[in-house]
Amino acid sequence: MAAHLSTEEIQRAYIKVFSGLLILTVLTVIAAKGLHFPESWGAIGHILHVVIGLVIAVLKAWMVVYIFMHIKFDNPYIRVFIYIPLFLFSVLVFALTVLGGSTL
Amino acid sequence: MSALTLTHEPVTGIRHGKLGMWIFLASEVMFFSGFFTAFIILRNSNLAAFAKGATELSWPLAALNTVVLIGSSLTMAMAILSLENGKKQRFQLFMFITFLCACTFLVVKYIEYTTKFHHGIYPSTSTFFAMYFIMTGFHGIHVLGGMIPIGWMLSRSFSKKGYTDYGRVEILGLYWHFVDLVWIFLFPVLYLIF
Amino acid sequence: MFDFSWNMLSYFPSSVSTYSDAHDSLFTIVYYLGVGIFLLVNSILLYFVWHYRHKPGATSYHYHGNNIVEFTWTLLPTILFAGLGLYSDEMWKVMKYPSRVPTPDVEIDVVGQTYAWSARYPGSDGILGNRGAKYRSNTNLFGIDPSDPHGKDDIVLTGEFNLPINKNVVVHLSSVDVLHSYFLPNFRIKQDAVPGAWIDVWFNGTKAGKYELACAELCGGGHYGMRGVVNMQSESDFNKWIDAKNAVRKQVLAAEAAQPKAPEPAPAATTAEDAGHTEHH
Amino acid sequence: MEAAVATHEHGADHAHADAHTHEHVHHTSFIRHYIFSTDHKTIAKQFFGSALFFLLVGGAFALLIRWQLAYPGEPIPVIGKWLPDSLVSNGAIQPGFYTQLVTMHATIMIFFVIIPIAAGSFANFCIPLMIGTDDMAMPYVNMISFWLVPVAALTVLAGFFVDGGTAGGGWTNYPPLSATGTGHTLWVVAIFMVGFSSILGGMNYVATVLNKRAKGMRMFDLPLTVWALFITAVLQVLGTPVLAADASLLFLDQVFHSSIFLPENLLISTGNLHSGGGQPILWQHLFWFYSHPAVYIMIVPIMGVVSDVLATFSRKPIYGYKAMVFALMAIAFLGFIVWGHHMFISGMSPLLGTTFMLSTIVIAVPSSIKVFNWLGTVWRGNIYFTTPMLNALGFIGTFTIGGISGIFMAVGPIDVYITDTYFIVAHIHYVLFGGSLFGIFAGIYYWYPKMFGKMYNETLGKWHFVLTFITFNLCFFPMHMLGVGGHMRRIHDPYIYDFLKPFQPMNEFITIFAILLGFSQLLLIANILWCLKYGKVAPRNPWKANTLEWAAPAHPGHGNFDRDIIVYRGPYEYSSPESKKDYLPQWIKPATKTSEKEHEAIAHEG
Ligand code: HEA
Ligand code: HEA
Ligand code: CUA
Ligand SMILES: [Cu+2]
Repeated sequence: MAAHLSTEEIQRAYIKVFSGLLILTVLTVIAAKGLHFPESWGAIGHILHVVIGLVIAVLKAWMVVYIFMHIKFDNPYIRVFIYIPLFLFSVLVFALTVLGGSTL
Repeated sequence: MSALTLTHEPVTGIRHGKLGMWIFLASEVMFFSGFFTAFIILRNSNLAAFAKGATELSWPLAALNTVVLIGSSLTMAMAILSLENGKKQRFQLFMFITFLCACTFLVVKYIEYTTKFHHGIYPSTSTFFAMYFIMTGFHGIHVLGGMIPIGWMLSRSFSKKGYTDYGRVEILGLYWHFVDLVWIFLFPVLYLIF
Repeated sequence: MFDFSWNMLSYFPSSVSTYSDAHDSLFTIVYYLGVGIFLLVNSILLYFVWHYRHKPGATSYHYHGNNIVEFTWTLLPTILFAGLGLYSDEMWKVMKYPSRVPTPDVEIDVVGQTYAWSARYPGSDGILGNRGAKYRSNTNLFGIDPSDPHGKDDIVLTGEFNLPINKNVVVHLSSVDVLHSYFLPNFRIKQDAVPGAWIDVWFNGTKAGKYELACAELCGGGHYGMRGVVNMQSESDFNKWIDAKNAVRKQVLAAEAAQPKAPEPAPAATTAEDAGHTEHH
Repeated sequence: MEAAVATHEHGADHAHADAHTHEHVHHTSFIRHYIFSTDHKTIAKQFFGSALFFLLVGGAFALLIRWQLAYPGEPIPVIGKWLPDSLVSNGAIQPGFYTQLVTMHATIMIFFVIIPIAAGSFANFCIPLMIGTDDMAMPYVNMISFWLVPVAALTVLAGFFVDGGTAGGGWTNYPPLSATGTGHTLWVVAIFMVGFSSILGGMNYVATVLNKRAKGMRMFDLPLTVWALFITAVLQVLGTPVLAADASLLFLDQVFHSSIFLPENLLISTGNLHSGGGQPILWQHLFWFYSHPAVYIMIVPIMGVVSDVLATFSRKPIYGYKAMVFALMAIAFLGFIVWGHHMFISGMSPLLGTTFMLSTIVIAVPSSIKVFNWLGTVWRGNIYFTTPMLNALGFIGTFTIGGISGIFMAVGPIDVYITDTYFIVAHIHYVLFGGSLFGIFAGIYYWYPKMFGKMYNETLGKWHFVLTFITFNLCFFPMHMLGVGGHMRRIHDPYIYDFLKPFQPMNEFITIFAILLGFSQLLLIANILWCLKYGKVAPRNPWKANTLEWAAPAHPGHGNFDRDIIVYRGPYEYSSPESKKDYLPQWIKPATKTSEKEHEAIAHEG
């Protein structure tokens, strides 16, 4: 695969992703454990924590999929196997949280 | 009659096994989607219990495991690359590290679980722990499931014939990265966010 | 062999609430729509099948279809169905949206327990006492908060309940164990009783009489037998009935007060009615 | 389990390398050939055989149910006195046993009959043959997919022998009721296994259709059966894992006393073991997120089969082929966003109710498109009334009834009244028996010659259809009336309710025809078994059909084809002016002298 890239280039990409993943892991831990929002922010502080945690996770996941799993180099066709389940997952979550509210 | 050409190149250009693995991974995403949905719903109705549960987990252990899995993903990717380039020893080395990482992950998981049990924490303790045990449990089963072919390929590569089936290793790699990916979400969701 | 009618509408149990009338007319619309479509589609099918049956020497028409036709028979049902959906949504809203629940004239709690229905009336103070799952026990199905004075005079009944007609009755529905479903066929009302949740059901009865209450959600072997009766009475009859119940309840409370207090605070609603209901199953 | 996938499927790539020459002699053992075979046709037959067997078992349970409803409290004839006292009292069905029968009836019919035969047998048999290839993309995965089914069936039926009996919560098994009891645990485990089997099957079908089409075959050259099976496979792959997750969560509640579906302080036996905080309705959401698509898993393949049968025996191209494909896709897509119509009375948010009501009503549109296009297909045809054709026509009639009763239920306010009554039971059987099973009969007769190399008996087949069609309607149509009358489902003895007492004679009527319906199925079994041995030897293309399976030898062996397959046209060129015959198969070269000759030759080949 990825015939247009030399082995060295791919290796460099791998190492970059690996370091990126490590850095993001450290960041997410710092954000969760070290970052305190003022009490007065109330629920917003809590929501920010959730958002930061998830955004970092999505970033990391994207790096894994894009480089390690070769989505970047491979047949673009393969992307549907990622998009469709993600879409269905969001339908489920949207229905049960936004529309469902507290009663489901 | 001469040989038939019913078996030709895959129409999509993606080998059957690899295509199959991607379809399987789509299915796996839905499987974990079920758990994540349940997690979100239960969390929204029991914020307090979930916050309390998360503080009782050991995030340093989980962070360690995150690093271990990320590392194993790298070594797996490198192993595939090495095999593609015919570098047998590098392949063996990287596969071995991957295997080792998987073992480490499971040992850490084992320590985590047993400490929980010692503190009297079981799935019945709260919905948070129910979700914790089932999500990490299924993830652990996936790790274990991945170790079997990793170990098998590794041992085969030491045999006389060696192991050269690049295609299979690539498929295994996809699976392995997916296992890593699930953990990337489990880590913040279970241990960090509350 | 038995009374049979092709007209499905003739099988409805008698209609005794404001809803059941609305329900039956909506059903009638869908029914005639459905029957019409069925007859249309199937008579066309039968005609084609018979008319174009194989005859010696016959050939068929090589034709792949027509996009304008496809478009038409996609659009027409879409309009029809979207119309039906939007039209019925109004009734759905009236039935289900909490914002559309009318101000109650009578308010009761109902819980299902394998395999019986129990109801709680507000008592002489007209207020239902607070309740919480943590107070729930076999002798206090509703989980009445023992520290709430409003709960003391509440009346708990099992199996048969009286309610007034021409009043907005709001039922707060729940269950203490598994799912049940509160089904009043004559009222066209059905709502699952979900443990851990209190769900509002409301209706306005129009005819006095005794109507059967059924459980419509499988709740175990005895599910079939989880029967109750709702006795719809005129307002004055109902008031007489509830006054009598309140009087009995007052006596019981007075007798309890006269006795020395038990050492630990027992659940308040351990009443004659409650005891009566435990032996029911 | 994933390990199995990872290691086996690539092996599959090589497995076919040695299979593509026909002269290649196979020294496979009996076990490899008939039991753990990886040949798609053998696996199809295995699915077929086990599904027929379970049809009898599930049908026998149905007859017990019917007996109880018609004659409550009376001993079951013949077998009543042999059953243990835990199930019967004085030979009459006990309430707990009744709910177990209902549960097992539906579980078997859905998970061990319809899904295995539609998405197992037909998919396995038709996909490789109809796309002109030698086998599935991943034959080993395919084999595992079959063998999980009997194991799962044994697991769930083992429930009858454990303490407390087998699962008794209906096939939907809503917690908290299903959160206790060994029987429920076995049910959950079995569901997980059939689910896994379904996923593995689906993976294979998707990969095969995408990757292994014959030369020249574009996606829009696929017969509708293959399209339908492909779309079904997508549903299997994406829907089933959610059920698996749901089942795992319930398993945790049952075995590890967690409380994912259990709220605080319930007055049930596990009350003191769990902590509370769970959501009973969550189970229903996840369950129906799978199980609504699952009902389409059971009907979509059938829609494909019926399309092919109609085109073949009307000697006419499918009317609106592309519209049919897009309608299938729309059904599959919408199928994922309507699950809540099973939950109108569950207490879910009313806003969700509105959403589900609208989306459900809209899902009737693609179904309407299909029905209209079928009408368009028979219009100006040249119709031959063979047994498959009769069953396909019967399908259209009964499916419209079932579909239209679906519209009643899709309207939320109406569903509030008719849900959990016999109206639903009528709907279920009109779509599943009247729909799926009639379509399956059509498919069985249609492909019988290719599957077994023999012709079925046409007279017997027609008798089977006529008897089944009549008794089916007399059995299930009155159930609509029961439902409108308020007759609840899943009740052991309706007659303790005053308002249901008058329905006893109708229930008796239904039961009589249920028994007749059941015994009519023996004609099918007899036909299949008898003709296996004594049937006429089938020609290569008995129906003079266009699709690729008919290019294969009459009873294809390993590797399927004895000629190279190149596809020149769509699957429905019947009565084309291009050809002198009224059909023009996909594999025949565009009109030349030799291709005419080949066409001629195949038509008469034995
Ligand atoms: C093969 C299986 C199958 C199929 C295809 C369907 C198809 C449909 N089903 Fe059904 N359904 C089940 C199997 C199936 N169902 C089962 C097993 C249950 C019960 C589960 C349980 O609780 O145990 C159930 C329950 C069920 C419910 C829940 C009832 C309840 O429990 O309260 C609802 C509610 O909306 C519903 C709706 C529909 C609709 C709208 C369709 C539509 O897809 C139908 C579309 C078809 C048509 C509309 C007919 C054809 C079209 C025409 C003739 C054209 C002209 C028509 C018009 C212009 C109207 N179904
Ligand atoms: C494809 C699916 C399918 C099929 C084919 C059937 C077929 C039949 N079903 Fe079933 N049914 C369901 C799916 C199906 N059902 C589902 C999903 C439910 C809901 C369950 C729930 O509520 O959870 C249900 C529920 C259900 C009920 C409601 C029970 C209740 O709610 O209390 C009833 C009652 O009459 C019933 C009857 C029948 C009958 C008479 C048949 C007949 O067609 C059967 C005909 C018989 C045979 C085809 C077999 C032939 C057998 C013999 C000849 C006997 C001799 C053989 C031996 C002894 C081995 N079914
Ligand atoms: Cu209570 Cu059924
Ligand atoms: Cu549905």
